[in-house]
Amino acid sequence: MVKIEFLGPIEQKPLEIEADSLRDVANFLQKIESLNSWLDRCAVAVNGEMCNDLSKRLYSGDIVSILPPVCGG
Amino acid sequence: MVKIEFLGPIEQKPLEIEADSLRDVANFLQKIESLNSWLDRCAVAVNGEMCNDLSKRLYSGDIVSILPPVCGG
Amino acid sequence: MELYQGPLDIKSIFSRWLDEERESNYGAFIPFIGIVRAEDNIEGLSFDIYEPILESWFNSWVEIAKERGAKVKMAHSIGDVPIHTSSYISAVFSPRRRVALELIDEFVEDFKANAPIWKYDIVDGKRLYAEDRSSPMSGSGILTNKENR
Amino acid sequence: MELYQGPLDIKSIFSRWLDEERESNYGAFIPFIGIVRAEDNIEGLSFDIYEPILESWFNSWVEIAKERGAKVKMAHSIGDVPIHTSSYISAVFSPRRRVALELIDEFVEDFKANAPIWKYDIVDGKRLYAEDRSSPMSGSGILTNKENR
Repeated sequence: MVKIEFLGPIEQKPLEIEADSLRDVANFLQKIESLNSWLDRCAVAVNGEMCNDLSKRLYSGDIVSILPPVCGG
Repeated sequence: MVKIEFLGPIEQKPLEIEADSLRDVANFLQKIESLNSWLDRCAVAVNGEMCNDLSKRLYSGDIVSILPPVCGG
Repeated sequence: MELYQGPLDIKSIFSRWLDEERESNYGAFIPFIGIVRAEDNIEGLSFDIYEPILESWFNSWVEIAKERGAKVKMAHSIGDVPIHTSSYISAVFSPRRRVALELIDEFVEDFKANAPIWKYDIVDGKRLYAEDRSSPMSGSGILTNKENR
Repeated sequence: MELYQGPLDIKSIFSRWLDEERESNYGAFIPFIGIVRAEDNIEGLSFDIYEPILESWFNSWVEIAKERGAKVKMAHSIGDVPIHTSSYISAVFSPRRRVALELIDEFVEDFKANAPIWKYDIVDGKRLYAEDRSSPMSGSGILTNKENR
């Protein structure tokens, strides 16, 4: 099982799903209506490292973080 | 009489001369051997204001300041 | 990198950083201090931070600075920060002023664009996501790109 | 603008400036601090200042800053400043960070080029003019220009 967590203002509880790659996670999240307005503008981290590659292999226990638009300072 | 003062590292005591314009001051200073190496690189202030105009009229009591290359900070 | 709950004690952070590098022989020290402005009736700002990515983002700037003979430091608030107090201080130390002036600009701009921090206005005691001032991080959109539809 | 005999008490100047603008609703505060580096066996630096021109130079920057909605401050040492202490602090306050980042760069660079301050290395207790690091002010050469020869 892979854990998906939603950071900052996204009001979505963490999810646990079976996924072999980040592409599986993307396919799954695209089906969640309430995330529609967010996904376009979100970046992704896997286990605390930014990831830009949908083919990224995932293993059980991995944590995928969904990062919406930022504004520090 | 116009007073000419030399700022910073220029080792020249203040001078008092008769001068009707900054051009008179320039002509006078060019004759002082020890200032040869400085004048090219010096800017000028009259009564505490920068002046770039040789035709500037001078009056008795005016102070002309000779400002060599700077380095603050 | 330093994270604090609530507003930063800017004077003490500044003094400590100055002391820490007193003997390092840097010639220029440029801090950037962010102060929470009173605007649109907000009571303050509030911040969420994702520490693992902030840490790695900051460490990449430590390396960039090191390559230029310089050093960067940073502190940020977590949670609520009232107006007219500070949520952010970063700083560059460098032997030379040009490096310092260029680095503080690049560092602060990249911080704004890519540090994983989410900002909320506090209005009537409620947190409202500062969506209009927020920017998608680099790499955003990967989950909906066309090849995947 | 503030001038002090000897090294600056940077912490107290910084704290006071921060307090002075606490209620002014600026969003960005960027100080630039110059620290005397140990190099070439110097014991410190020493400075001469021509106050009337420094004052008018500084006032012209107060106006430039005001046009951009910002504020500048500055303090400098007169006389001897030992290594690892500070001779110079300037700062920009602005509602917005871009204005502040651009203004501190322009302000510090113009300071270096045109503030009427003369720098000396202190070596074996003697003042040696820092000629190699000094720049002619804008308008230099007027006394020897060709039309006058």
